[in-house]
Amino acid sequence: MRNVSHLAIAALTLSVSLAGSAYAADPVKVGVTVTQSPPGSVVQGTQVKDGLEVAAKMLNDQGGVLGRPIELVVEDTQGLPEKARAAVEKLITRDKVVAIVGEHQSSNVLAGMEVAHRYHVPYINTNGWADAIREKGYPEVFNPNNYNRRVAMAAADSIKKLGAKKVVAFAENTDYGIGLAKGIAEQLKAVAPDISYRFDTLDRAAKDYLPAILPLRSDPPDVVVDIMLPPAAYIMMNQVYEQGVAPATKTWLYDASGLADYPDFWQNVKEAGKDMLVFGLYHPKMKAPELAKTIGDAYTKKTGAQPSRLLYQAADSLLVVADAIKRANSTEPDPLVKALEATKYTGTRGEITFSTESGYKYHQWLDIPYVTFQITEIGQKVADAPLVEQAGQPLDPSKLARP
Amino acid sequence: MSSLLSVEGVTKRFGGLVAVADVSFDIAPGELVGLIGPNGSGKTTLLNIMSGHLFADQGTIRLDGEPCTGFKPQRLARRGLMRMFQLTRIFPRMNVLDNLLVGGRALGLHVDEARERADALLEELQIAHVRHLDAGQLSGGQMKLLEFGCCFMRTPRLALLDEPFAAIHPTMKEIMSTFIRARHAEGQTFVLVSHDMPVIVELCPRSICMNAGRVLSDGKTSDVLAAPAVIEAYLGGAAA
Amino acid sequence: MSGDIRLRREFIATALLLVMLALLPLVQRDVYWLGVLVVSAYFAILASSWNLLAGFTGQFSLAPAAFAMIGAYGAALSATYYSVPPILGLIIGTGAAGLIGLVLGRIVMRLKGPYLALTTLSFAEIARLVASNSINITRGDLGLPIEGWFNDRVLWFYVFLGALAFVICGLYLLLRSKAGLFLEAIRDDEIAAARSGVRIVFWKTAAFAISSAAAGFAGALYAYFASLVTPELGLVQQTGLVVSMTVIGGMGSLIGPVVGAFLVYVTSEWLRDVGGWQLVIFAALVIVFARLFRTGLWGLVTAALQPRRGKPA
Amino acid sequence: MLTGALAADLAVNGLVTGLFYALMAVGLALIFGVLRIVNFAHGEFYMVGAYAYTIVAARLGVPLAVALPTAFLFGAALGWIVERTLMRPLYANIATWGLMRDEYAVIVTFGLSLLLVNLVDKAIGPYAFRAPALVSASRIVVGPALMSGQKVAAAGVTLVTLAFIALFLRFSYWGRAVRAVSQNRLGASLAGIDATAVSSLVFALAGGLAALAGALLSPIINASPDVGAFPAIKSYVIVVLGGMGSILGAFIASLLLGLVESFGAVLVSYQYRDTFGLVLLILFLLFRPQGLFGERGREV
Repeated sequence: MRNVSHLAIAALTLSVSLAGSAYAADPVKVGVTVTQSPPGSVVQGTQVKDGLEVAAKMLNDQGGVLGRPIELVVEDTQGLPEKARAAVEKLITRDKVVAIVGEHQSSNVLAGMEVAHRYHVPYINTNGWADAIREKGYPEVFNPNNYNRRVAMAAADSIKKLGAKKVVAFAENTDYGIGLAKGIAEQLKAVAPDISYRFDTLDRAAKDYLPAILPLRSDPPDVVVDIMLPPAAYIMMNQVYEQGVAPATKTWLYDASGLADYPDFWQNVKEAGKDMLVFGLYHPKMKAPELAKTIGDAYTKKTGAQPSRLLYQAADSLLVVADAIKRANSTEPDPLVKALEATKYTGTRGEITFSTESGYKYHQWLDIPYVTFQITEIGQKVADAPLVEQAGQPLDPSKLARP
Repeated sequence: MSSLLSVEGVTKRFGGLVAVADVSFDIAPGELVGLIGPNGSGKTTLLNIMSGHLFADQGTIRLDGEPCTGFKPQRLARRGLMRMFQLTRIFPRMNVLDNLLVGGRALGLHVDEARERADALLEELQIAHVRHLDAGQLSGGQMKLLEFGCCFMRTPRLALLDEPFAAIHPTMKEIMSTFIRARHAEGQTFVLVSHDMPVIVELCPRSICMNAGRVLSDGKTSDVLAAPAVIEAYLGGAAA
Repeated sequence: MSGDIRLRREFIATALLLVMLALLPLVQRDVYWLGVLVVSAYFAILASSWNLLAGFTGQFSLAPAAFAMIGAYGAALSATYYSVPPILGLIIGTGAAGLIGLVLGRIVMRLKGPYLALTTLSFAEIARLVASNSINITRGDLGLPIEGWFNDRVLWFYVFLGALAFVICGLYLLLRSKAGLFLEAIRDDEIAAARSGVRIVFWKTAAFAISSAAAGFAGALYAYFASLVTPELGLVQQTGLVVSMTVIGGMGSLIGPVVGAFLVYVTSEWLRDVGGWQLVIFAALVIVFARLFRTGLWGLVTAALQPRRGKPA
Repeated sequence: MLTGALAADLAVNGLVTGLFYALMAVGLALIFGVLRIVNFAHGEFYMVGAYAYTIVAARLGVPLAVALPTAFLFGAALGWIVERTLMRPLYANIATWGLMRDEYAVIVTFGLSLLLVNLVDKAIGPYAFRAPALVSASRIVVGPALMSGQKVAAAGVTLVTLAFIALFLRFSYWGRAVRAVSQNRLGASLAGIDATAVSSLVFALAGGLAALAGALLSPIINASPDVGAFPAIKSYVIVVLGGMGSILGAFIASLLLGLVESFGAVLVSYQYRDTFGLVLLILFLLFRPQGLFGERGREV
């Protein structure tokens, strides 16, 4: 059973005096930690993995970096911090990778970046939203992706625009979930102190959230906020709908986790997804650089699936590393980290730069674009979902469709 | 009073059934008392009460005049009251020697002391040749001898033997009775439960006969066996 | 052969095994494999401590992993909230596990077989659920990170090996004393043991507490090694692994659990690269051994060493 | 904060959950009654059922009406094999064993659980499978409560199955044989009942029921190798509460546990809801080992 064998690698979650830096050998090895099996989100992991492979192929077709091909070494984390931490240790000590990319769960980033920091190996956080990751201030860690504070602001503004009085959030019991739930609380206090807001922490391994949901039946809130990832999020949504809580005429369902563009979204939810408001980091109607189309097409060709935010985040993570290696003309940690800090690279979602301000802004690409859209039909493609908030503009309630 | 163990008005009920009814008797140091009676007459129940495996509903048991009713078996054992069960109880996964050592060490003998004692017993009971076998591998008779020996690792004040001779080879029976005779000569006190009348007659100067939980007769073995009530009981028992 | 001769032989064999292990770093200094050996040692301690209960006292507990987890959290929590030094953390972790073990042992005193197994299993699950759901204190499944003690992997290897040796010696001294005699007697027949004057309550509870403390010690040590403590340490599957190792190595023998632990663990790491069917294989082995060779590998070895005296299998 | 509406909701949902528990627990109780052992691989029967249903229905596209019985048969076959190969020694003379009876039972069933979990993990993979729902309706009104159609359908099947089992045990020859053996194995075999065959039957039945439970819930829980662990633990609790070996006791205890968890999660603590049952188990084993209804005492 996995939980047992994982202990072995968990054993390696310790810094070691020997083998300080991963010294390079043909080809350039880049370590990847993604979720390939439960309880973590396999769907996320697969999207990220595909995205990285697409980007790697593109780079290698263009001759790789420093004339050497890029090789991805992939480790499964099951979405478990202990395994993520172990995986990073294994990648660095055993496979001697020059950088780590791909992690898509905050808790795993927090565990894995510790190791990377100890070995002083660059760590590109592909989809860890928790502000704590930035606040650690590790020079090796870079974040070309979304961060909780930004979602919190967006969510708070939207909730305010929706004119809600009572808001309940369901957050998964992870750094991401709890962090974002608290973040929204702070933002709401700032922008709309009169809104009553509370959040329940749900175990993402559980199958039955009714005990948390049933009490809402008697007095439903105006907005239910989802701060969970699949598959737990789907179960929660279905039960929230099944109990007639949301989406309902009285109650909006606001998704703060970007659920809608998961390929298995409609396999798992039906009516439960209709009329849902989605905080989106990607929407085909967003304007994007040329590279996005190239990568997107390659991805669709490879997987048959539509492009998604994770695809682009994954691709950018690797492209940023490649770009830094080229500029540094080396794969050694120190020059690499320097080069990364100086990044000014137009990836698939815009020009990526990393702030050096401390706090949640540290090594963060501050202005990643986002939108808000509403699912108006069961089985609707994201592309067809109407935008109710353009990137950089406030949410427009007139565009909303009441359930 | 000079009695080693005294049973005073002991009564034990199981639901409706009265297994032991107001039984009283004394056992003086150095006595060898036979406890007889037809099946279901309450002998074993009484023994269980005396050895602390059962608690009496009424009455008291005294050891050296001190009440010890409600004492746990291990506590009575430490007071020198040793019990041999009718259904053999030994430690099957331990070798014969260790089986004996348990008793000795538990009752505070030093290792070497216990060893010597055990060796002596093994010789005397003629099971020295299997000393290193696991007890579980012994024959039924050997097991009985082993349990018998366990009771004498530390000279008990009083040994309660429940059917030691049941269903074993005559030679082993002989070994035990010789042992008992010898110890009795040295002043060791016994209570011996048995259906084997000849052995009782041969070994026990005094006998107590029970029936239906009551003491029918208590006295010189020959007199007890001659008592009409006793004969009646046995015939009745046989008839039933 | 007499019990204590057998025990002495097992002890010498174990000592030799540990010495051989101690020489390993001369040939293998790869951090990865040193890590594997460290975890093997961790499991060897767990298996040995569990063997004291199941193998020698006949108390079939299903909570060893839980006690390791308790030990680990004892260390991690005291380090996080009171920033105690590692040595003290070790003592706290061990003590916590031992104390809880004492209480639980006293409670389940009278339970046997399936009843004991169920009670200890439930206790283990409760402990794990509490650890993973008390998010505000333990950070739940995310795990509680603590400062590693030191980083030198070779040093860690020797620390764990030393800990294992310490536990083995302790067990040896315990078992060769009259305690060993009494525990085995209790295992075989409680009533007969009582008849012989053995203090049942005292010895059974003591065995439970000691075994729990040893497991907690291993867990606390592991906490400082892995520097991340998660409720997964207490998973029932972890107990499953401990049981497997003991059964395969040989229950009721001093060396069996140690052999089992290193064998099962190192091989499974080694097989990892070729498909990772190792756990299937070992689970199957457990059943085969329980069904056919109840004295485990060590039993087979000793049987082979002296064919004329067929030991009970 | 417990309004009438909420109470009704909790009651209905608790009872339904209890029904599912019962499907698992009854089998475990049967096994304990006949063999006096706890099957620590019971959860894996459940897991196997979930996979059997998912694969047969989703992969092979077989109609659900066929897929459900298939799952049952799968579990039954597995149970039968297990009894034949691993449980037989339990009736053999065990005096000379290096391992005693109880230890053997625990180790073997425990090992079996590890084996099955890892076998499936390797052979099929760790991914969670989604099974097709019995009915598509995602919201149905059940008295005061709302429920997903899948849940209602599963509950229906469960009720029918349990009723059938009850009748079987009550009236059929083999049913009576099972009851006879669990009351007194020796006596029963003296009366000419084939105790060994009864043991096989009971294991097959238990395996089938657990597998059916897994199949019925797989659309909700998604089959994965370790999916059995949880329901297994619940059924241990239930079997103890109901009185080890008592079937009726197990059934009532199931409903009870369902209610306790449903109400406890809202009134006492959502976080610790899964510990309630376990605490009950320990308390019962210590203070009322014969359970709510059982007459048999703890083996001391």
